[in-house]
Amino acid sequence: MNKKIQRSLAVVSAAALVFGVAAAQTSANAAPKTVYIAYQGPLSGGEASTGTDEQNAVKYAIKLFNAKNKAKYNVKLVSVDDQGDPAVAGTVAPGIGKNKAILGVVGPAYSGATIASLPFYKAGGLVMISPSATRVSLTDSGSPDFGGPVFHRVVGKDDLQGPALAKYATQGVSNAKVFIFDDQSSYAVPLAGYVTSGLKKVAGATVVGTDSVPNTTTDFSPTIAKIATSKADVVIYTGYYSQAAVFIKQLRDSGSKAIFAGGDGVFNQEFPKLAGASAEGSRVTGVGGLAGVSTKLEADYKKSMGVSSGVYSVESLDAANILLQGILKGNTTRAKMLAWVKAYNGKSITGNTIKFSANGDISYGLFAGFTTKNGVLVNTGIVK
Amino acid sequence: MKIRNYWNLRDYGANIWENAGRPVRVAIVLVSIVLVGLLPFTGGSFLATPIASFDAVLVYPVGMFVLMSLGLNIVVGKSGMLDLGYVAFFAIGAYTMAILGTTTKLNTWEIMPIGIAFAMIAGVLLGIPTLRLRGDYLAIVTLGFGEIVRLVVLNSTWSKGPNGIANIPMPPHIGPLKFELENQRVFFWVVMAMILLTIWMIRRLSVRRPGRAWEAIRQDEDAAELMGVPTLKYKIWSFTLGAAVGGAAGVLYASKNLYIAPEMFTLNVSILILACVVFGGIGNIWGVVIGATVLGYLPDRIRFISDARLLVFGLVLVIVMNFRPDGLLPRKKREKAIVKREANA
Amino acid sequence: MAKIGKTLLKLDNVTMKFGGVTALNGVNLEVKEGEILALIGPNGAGKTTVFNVITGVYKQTSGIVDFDGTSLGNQKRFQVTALGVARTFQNIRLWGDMTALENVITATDVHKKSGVVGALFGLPRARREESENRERAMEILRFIGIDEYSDRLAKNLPYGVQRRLEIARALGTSPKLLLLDEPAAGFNPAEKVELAATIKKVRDAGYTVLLIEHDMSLIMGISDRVVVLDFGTKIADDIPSVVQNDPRVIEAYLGVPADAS
Amino acid sequence: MFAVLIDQFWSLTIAGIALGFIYVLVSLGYTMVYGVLRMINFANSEIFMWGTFGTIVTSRDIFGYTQTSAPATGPKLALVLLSQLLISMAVAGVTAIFVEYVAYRRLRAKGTNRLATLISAIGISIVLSELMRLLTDSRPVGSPRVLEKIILGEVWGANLRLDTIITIFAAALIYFLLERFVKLSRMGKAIRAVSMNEDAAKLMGVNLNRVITTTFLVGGLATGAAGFFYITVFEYTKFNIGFTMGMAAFTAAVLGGIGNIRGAFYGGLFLGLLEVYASAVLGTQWKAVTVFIVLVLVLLFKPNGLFGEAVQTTRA
Repeated sequence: MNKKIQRSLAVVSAAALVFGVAAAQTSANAAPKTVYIAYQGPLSGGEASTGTDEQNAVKYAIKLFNAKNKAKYNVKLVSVDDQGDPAVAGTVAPGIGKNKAILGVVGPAYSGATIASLPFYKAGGLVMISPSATRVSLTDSGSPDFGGPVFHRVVGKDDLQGPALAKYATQGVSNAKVFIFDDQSSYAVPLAGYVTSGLKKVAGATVVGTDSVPNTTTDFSPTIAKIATSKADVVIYTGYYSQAAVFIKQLRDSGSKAIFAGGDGVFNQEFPKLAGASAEGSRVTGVGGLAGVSTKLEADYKKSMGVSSGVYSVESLDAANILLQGILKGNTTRAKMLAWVKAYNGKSITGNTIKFSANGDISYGLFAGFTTKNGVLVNTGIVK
Repeated sequence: MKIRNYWNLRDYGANIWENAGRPVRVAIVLVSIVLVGLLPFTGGSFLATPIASFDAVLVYPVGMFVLMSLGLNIVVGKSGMLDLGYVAFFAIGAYTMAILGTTTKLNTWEIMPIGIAFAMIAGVLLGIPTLRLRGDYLAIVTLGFGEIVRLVVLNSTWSKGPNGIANIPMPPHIGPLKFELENQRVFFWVVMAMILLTIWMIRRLSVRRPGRAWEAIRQDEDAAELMGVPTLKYKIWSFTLGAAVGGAAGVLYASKNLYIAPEMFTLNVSILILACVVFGGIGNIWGVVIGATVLGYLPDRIRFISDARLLVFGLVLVIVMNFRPDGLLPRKKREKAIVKREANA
Repeated sequence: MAKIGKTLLKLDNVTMKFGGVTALNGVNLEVKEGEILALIGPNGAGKTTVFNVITGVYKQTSGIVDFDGTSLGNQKRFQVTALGVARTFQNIRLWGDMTALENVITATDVHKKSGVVGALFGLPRARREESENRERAMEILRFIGIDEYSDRLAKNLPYGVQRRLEIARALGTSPKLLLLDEPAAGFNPAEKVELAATIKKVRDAGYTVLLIEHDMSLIMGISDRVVVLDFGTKIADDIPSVVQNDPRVIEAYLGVPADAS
Repeated sequence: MFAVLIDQFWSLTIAGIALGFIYVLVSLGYTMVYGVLRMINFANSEIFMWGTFGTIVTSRDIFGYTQTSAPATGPKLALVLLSQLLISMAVAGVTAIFVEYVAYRRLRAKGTNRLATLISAIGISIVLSELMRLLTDSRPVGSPRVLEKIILGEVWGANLRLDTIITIFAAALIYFLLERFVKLSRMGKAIRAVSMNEDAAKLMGVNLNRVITTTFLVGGLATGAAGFFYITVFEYTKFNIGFTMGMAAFTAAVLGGIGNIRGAFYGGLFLGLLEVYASAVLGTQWKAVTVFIVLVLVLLFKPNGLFGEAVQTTRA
């Protein structure tokens, strides 16, 4: 195979990974050094928008890094599309786990896909930093889903968020009557459970009703009927923003004035956009987006990537940066990279200090409360 | 039509086969098995799949699809019943493995017969009330069954609901062959063995009473019943055998993927498997094998057009069906071979 | 001529209604062992309905169908066949993608005991039955005179052979009573003569035949007895020569009273 | 368990009927094609999805409505709604004809097996949905509010909302017009003739291709209208909404007796009500299970659906 073909294949890094890696190794003497990190998440299929948003943030981080360290390193991104589906993850993960050229993974985006990928990454000693897999069991060393030592996340897990959401949703409501429902997904059902247990610690709050609604639902009238019967004054939904937008419109159109609250699945500026005026006053817990961190950064992002930042962009940037800093420090083997991440002590772009616990959880994991005002989710500060 | 014969692989293959003596046939079979068995070692060639590792792709989707398509082919191809809920049996097998594998000391091979039995029982239970229905009505009822199985698993606590079940044990080694995470070639060989077993089963049944009964049912169910074929009984058998293969595939899959969740068992799987059957050539074992191989392999091979992958998949389905409606390798037409043989004699 | 024996099939006051339409109205019919009974009547008289009631395709609205001491009222269709009633179809309904031989073998399976398990594991009984069936089916094809077509797909056979294969397939179930639904439809005179010989041969081999046919000369040549249906009612039941001259029969066929002309 | 049902009975019923009418219109897309071809138009769900986008594009891009703009009033409201309806129907109609041309025509001319056609239709529905996914970047699309959802009044404790009322009456009207069309027009009669006996219809000089194209068109128009009502009520769409709707509408068609226009009507309404009642009583997670169990029971006792023609399955 001649050099030219090698190079052109390497450019299409995702497509020609196998050959590309060969090329990188044969031309090792040539500076700058090419290294690979991967992003894993849904890049096609029904959940693709989440993955695309996250991957864009990772790409942005790499772009900045490559521009800055042109002389030393050329970091390439391997896009690993698992469609957010554990079945697909089980097919792609063995290849990634085996491919020693990949030093670390940002992702997987979803907890189910993470669990399916774990055995292969554990076997390959491949470090993972997920921007959005929040399932508690992933960092619970007693659980079969436990991801240690390779799994890390820069996002707060569900059992931190659940109580925060419970608190924030019921703020200023005395003797709150709460209706909780989820979208049957592996994200929403456990979160609903942690919200329920979190509510026990909120004085006077009671759960007056629950429902579990398939995530393809658009007609929420039965749920709304239940809410009306239960006379709830707070409604908490633990699913995702698109469903939440459909629901909140129908809830308001039915004449209900109950407070609506959601978790980080709902935390997305698309939510007020989709729901319009009905979203006003909705309470959402999450961790601030890129624009919330710095408008300048957001503007640069948009200029560089051509699109606005989306969901989990801060987390994805942080995760990518941890790996990139590791590369800069010369941790160009998997073992070194894993050790680097485990010992990492640095700053998030939000200014918080990132450190991982022994089980891979982020040190802070604080959730901010957001309220929709004039069509935008506005940060009202950390929920305490 | 005449031109087609030159590149008609089926007739070409059938010719060699028909004219071969027993030793040659045995040799052909053995050589083919060995060649296919060597596939996991060709990962470095043009066959390689980007991102996903080749040996993993050979196990799932390719091998599993072939196995399940052969199972579904008993139902759809042999006896002509449109089953859109085949994934249910796959799910039952997988959950049997997952639950027993994580809660008892039984290993994969010990759970295999249990998983198959559960799938078969489900097949009978579903078959008795519904197989009186025909055509599209049967299609929608089976489709509903597939969804019900998924939803029950999703909404129940014994199955850990949407969280799924992790840490499913891998199969224990078979003699010197060890199952490894990093290299899945032993899984591939096991799938291959299961495929061969299924093919053996289908071929054996096809030329005997059950095969004739299914064939009669497929072509004219009323005539079959009036000629004394107990149609309901044979339809249930067909359904149950298909279920058994699906259940077996499910057990092995759970033991290979190590983690299963309800979201893996959606209607899409049923439709994809059905597409494999029809795409390759409904009713013809080799057609089904080729169809499932192509449709299982293609999406992973063409990852470079990453985002438009499914779009291309859809287009391929439309185009192939339009130009080869009986599939890539249609049901064999024995008469042709017979007439040819007579002409030669 | 074969000996006429006891009553094999008895329809007692059988009525069949579809919605508001009465297809059969209190039909009484007896078929005796060893005879060739022809069932005739104008189009829409209910002839095929009689076949469908006997074979269990329709459940009669009222009345009793008794076959060889068993009431056919609650039998499934394949059980009726197993009891010894087999039929052919007015519009040929062979299994086109099977060979002629396989068509007949499938029919011979009805009296065999082995099933899926036996076939799968090659149990001795299954193997024995397979070879027995094959021989028996080949024998029947020879008997009907179409054995040279045994390996051809049914759908590719000449029309006449298909009709004969239908008879062969029905014989495959070893019936006591053979129901033939217009077996000569579409035949030329020479073929009809041949068919008449075949039907006689079938009867002489010990089968009882109930026959629907339009061709009078064929019927007159081979039937022992003729039953005439008109608008679902039996209007005549006698030997051919008597029926032929029955004024009601002539009226039914010509549509006008015999003495009106 | 039944508290919600008793407490909110009329709210649920009104919502169920509105949903039911949307099902009725989509079911028509299935049932008409089935009547003529005896085949499931597997791509009908995606035709519906394209219709919903037609509706949104009209208000958003042609009339320039945004999420924050005020709802329309007066004649402008009528104009926008009507254009939305017509464009949605047009988009769906054209898509349906496209589906017929690409996925069905050639295979039908060859007279091949039904399964090949089914797979071809599955293929085209993958293409349609993936195309839309690529166009919309997999993101959900919200509809600007054109029709203000005024509460007109209250009946037995249930709110009568403008959009629900419009949906019920307009959908009923469209259903009625379609039924008249099939009953009375020349083309409609030809469609019915073909659905009863294709060969006989051919002998009578019916242009089969034209009849089939028209059937797809009419089914597509009904489905497109459903897309409009869907957007008016739910104001939301995504490239993958077709699947759920398609499943429901197809179930409705089978419940009512597929191939039979009146069956689609009763089946759709029955399903709409069944879904809301079941969700209210058992919890929404058991909705689909309930629907399928009811479907199986209905088919067991009435194999041709609740209102299916009493065709003998056996014609020996």
